[in-house]
Amino acid sequence: MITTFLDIVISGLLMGGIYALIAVGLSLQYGVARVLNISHGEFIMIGAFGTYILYKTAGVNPILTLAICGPVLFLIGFFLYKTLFKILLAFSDSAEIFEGKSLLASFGLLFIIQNIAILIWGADIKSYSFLNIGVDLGGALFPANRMVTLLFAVVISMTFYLFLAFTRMGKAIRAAAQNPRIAGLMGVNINQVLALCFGFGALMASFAGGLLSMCYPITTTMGMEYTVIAIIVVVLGGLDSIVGSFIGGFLLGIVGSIVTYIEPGLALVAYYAIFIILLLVRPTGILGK
Amino acid sequence: MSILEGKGVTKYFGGLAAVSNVDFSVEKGEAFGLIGPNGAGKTTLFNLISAAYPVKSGIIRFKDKDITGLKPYKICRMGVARTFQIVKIFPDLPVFSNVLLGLHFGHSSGMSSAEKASLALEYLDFVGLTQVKMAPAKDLTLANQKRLEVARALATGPELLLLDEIMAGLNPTEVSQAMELVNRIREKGITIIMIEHVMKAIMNICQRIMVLHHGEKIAEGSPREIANSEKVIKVYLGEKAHATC
Amino acid sequence: MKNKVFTGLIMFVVVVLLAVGFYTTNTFAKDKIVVGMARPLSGPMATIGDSAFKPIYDTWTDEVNAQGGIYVKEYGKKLPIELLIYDDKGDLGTMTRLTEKLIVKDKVDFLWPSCGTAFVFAQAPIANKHGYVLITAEGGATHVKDMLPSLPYVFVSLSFSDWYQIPVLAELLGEKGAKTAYITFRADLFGIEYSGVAGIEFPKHGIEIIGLNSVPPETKDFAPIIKKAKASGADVFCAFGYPDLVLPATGTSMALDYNPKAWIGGPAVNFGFYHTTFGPAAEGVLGFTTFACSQSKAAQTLCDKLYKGKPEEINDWWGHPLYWAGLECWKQAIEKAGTLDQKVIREVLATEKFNTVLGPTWFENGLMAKECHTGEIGQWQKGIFEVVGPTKNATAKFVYPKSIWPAPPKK
Amino acid sequence: MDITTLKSKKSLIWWTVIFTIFILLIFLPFYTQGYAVVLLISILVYVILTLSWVMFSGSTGYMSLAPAAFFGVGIYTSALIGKVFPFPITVLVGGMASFILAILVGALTLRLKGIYFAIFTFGLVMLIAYSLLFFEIQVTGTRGRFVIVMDYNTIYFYMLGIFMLLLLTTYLIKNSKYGLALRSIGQEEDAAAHTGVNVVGVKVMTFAISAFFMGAVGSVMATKLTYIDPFIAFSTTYSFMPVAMAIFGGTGSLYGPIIGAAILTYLEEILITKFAEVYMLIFGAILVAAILYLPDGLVGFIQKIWRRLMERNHVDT
Repeated sequence: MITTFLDIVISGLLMGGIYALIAVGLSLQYGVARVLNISHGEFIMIGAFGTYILYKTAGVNPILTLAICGPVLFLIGFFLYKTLFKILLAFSDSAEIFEGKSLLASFGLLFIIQNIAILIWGADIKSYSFLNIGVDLGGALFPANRMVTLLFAVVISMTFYLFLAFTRMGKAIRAAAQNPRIAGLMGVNINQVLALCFGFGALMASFAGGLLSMCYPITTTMGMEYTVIAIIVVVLGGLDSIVGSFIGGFLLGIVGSIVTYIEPGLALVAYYAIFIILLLVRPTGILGK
Repeated sequence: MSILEGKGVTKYFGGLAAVSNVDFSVEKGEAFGLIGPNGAGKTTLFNLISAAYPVKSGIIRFKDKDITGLKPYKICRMGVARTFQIVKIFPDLPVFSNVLLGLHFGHSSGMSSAEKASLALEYLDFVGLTQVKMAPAKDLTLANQKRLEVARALATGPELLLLDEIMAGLNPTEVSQAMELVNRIREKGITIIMIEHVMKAIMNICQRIMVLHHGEKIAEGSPREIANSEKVIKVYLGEKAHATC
Repeated sequence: MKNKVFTGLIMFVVVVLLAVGFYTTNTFAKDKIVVGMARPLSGPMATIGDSAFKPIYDTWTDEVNAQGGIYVKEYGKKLPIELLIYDDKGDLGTMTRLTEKLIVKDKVDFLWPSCGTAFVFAQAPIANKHGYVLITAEGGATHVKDMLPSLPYVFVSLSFSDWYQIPVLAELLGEKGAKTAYITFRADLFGIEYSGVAGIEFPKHGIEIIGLNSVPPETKDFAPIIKKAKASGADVFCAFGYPDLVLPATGTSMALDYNPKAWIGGPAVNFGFYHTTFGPAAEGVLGFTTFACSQSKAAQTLCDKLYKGKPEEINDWWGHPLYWAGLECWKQAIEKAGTLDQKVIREVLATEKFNTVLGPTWFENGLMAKECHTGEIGQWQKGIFEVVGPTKNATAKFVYPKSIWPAPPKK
Repeated sequence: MDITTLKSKKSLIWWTVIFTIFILLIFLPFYTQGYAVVLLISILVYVILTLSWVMFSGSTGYMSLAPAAFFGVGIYTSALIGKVFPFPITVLVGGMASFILAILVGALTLRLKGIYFAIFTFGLVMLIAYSLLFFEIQVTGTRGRFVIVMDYNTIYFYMLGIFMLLLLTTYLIKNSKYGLALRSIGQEEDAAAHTGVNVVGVKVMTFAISAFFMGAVGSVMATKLTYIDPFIAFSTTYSFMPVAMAIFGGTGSLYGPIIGAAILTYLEEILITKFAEVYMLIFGAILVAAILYLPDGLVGFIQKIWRRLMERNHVDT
């Protein structure tokens, strides 16, 4: 009984890693740049397709692809902010108006990106198999590709966390997150920082997409599904906390795993129920201020 | 007869006591001053009286009725109106509508809309905003916005009016206009509690003054008593300053 | 300044688009057959539509038009087919509206089907109301059988659960001595129906269902389900769902070393991408099918037409031949009727037999007759999705128990 | 001539125009045949959803993504009881069910501010859809349901009726003291509360009234869908589209959302039929461009141009 329970919890943790990875980028984009990016899932989709195409056509190891797709998406995200969201910010009277408008603008982006992707890659299912083997952990088996994903989620986020904590740019980002006005006064080029954050968000999305494509079939229309997961996780953890994304991800993963074990039909109900209850009890999330 | 009474009023933010165990009593018809250094808990006390925040412990009574735990709009309708430290007008509504709102919702009397409209104009006239009655409120100067807040508060037909730094940020001319306005409000028989940093105003207008420091009441009395209280001077000028003089 | 230019530009685009809507009217002289479709070109259904009916109607239409079209006696000449395709966004409300538009406003000559079982349910009554023949593609359900008598204009091409598939599966497994089954199904019409029919058919052949659970769409974590199934020790594992369930369930089964004697998956196993995804590891997995290339000359010709020189991913061994046959029936019905009159064509479709890729093909009470089916259950064997049931159509012997998952190829 | 008579004369013209449009709309099915009515039904659905959305969200600033929830409740009500009760009762029940749901949701959640409220309402739609799915599968053993079919003219008249009622309600609210209270809440909620406005009460009530109309229109729409399941009924499209349409049209006036919804629905119709392959691309681009360059919506933009023209005329004379 206890081993079964442990087993379930660990597989929940593994799922949590994936969820966290999906959410980390969004948390960055919302936490600092105040864009609740509904097209986040589309960036994940692009990352996934980049990985798939390179693996299928050139046999590039999906993990290596992270280093290729990541920077490309970073640039796309960076310039999107520099053009679209910067203008929106300039035209918005208040932070709340900007949040509303940027949400809707990213909704429009979702349409545009998805359509382009369908034109290029078609709408059918793509899938490949990578590291579909079990790893024996004390008698119980766990899928290797999910373990790799969790590992990378932790490594990538740790790196990013250290970057935020110790580099000049990282400090500027944190300053901007806490108070954009004052950070601006202190000589931080605020628009540059916000654009960087948005770019990093897209980079994280690309990583998530690449790692996801090892475990799940991918389609050009899958974006919204992952955006929704990201929103749930980010809200659970606290909208502006990277560590929060992990806590939210693990919470969702473990609860999902337990519920799925008991009654799979209720898994998604459980996700939304925790999400809604948490919003009511603690709207700012577990780690939110 | 006391119109507002507080017993052991306490409020914590996080672990910090913003207002701690404060007793007070305001007589009907008087002007009651509330002073203290920044962060002393003055505005918090206003927020507790008007129920913007729930009280942690203690009791607040208005006209001998316990009003702790009531919703803000109920308290307003009972006859407690307020203004805000940082003005909170309705920026996109015309000045006139700002005041009209108070007449619509602050009262339970069955006035007709024509009566309400003419009353609104009266209040605008009272604070001197007739000229700009149709302008969006956000276009007013700060002094006028503060007047508008007063007019809106008056429109709810209060017996007790809480004025939170209505003179802050005004130039000397505007300050004396504001003082004159407060005096005229008192003449209407409305009890006033005012938070103010402009000492001249407080000393001239108020009959009694209460001093808060770190959320605690450290003194209460007539303006003269307060001006001569060592405790108060110490708080305002700091201990060193006191020692040197 | 830039601001104004852009604003002007948006206004211009909007106005032009609106004008386009007003002024282009669709008037067709009778030199072609206009076929209208509301298809999910975008949205969540696009995935299914893109790999199921679309490759068929594209290839088929090109082929027919290359021959000059369909001969209609009434006009004394061959009329080419012109497709008028609208995007229903995978939204049912939009689909019904567009169907209505195709019929009422565009006055298309014929209607081809929308995508998905729910969409069939919603579209069929509309087509029937207007007296338009509708041969469905993706979608079919036991429920539709009860509706068909009241929908004389609707013909269903796809095979489905109790229309031969599950009974054949149950019989195959029963014969080999399977005793227990664990079923996980997608929480939708498809899943309910297949698991429901399995609940009736399996016990008839001595197979007890010892585990049954539904999985809502967008479920991501299959490990707990596979672990439970493994613990149950069932002989047969069924995953009645779409690729988003079947593919991760397969991957998880492999990773968790879950080796039931039979592993059967819903629409996913029958596609080429299942094989390209798992490679040799797909060996022995069961799915639903209709044909294999080696079955007949006609089948081989169709395979060449559809799949030769194209990536293996696009292969679909279940739906494709049935949709193709449906279109062939439609064409032959027009030729036999010699007119574009729907009423006459309906009569022909309902009563006559046609010669298609499946051999002699006809509709019985609106359903493609069971006797026309050239296969129901398929199994991956050495890289080919062989027909293993019913036995009379089999291209290979049913292998039971399936071999255990091989270790994936080392890279 | 003094200002008030000028004003009443202007409003008289407006009323005449509105009245004429309605007369035209009422007789439309009798002088056109076929598709126009079908398209108008779709347009009316979005117009009603958008206008209802603006009634609450436009004035209070709470961005609700719940329309799909209320719309879906209406659709499901129709599927459940449509065969048993006379249709007007079904519509009423659909509206009331949404009304009650909105009161519950509103009382629980209207203290959430900004983006949290939007996210919550979005989560609500999904929670309802998945719970209903589970319930249908485990308890009733079905996923989809057939809805009674009605002819398009009847559907059209129901829609038109709901639309008129909604327009009237919106107009009355807007010009009553509650409209003033709503706007004050949208601009400075605290001050409104301390000026005697029962902030929670007004918000919840308005939320519920707007939900009533969404539910009612849902229960009529169901008959046009003929077949529904939880995901068809609770499709998030019906949450996002009204928001986009309202922003596109402009939330400042009564006709902004109507024009926004009508134009975008019609635009979508053209795109999915004439430019099906790139429908999303163009639609997305228009959406983004509108958000960027039409900050006050289409109507705000036209008003601005109009004002500028008037000023120029003024200078000329």
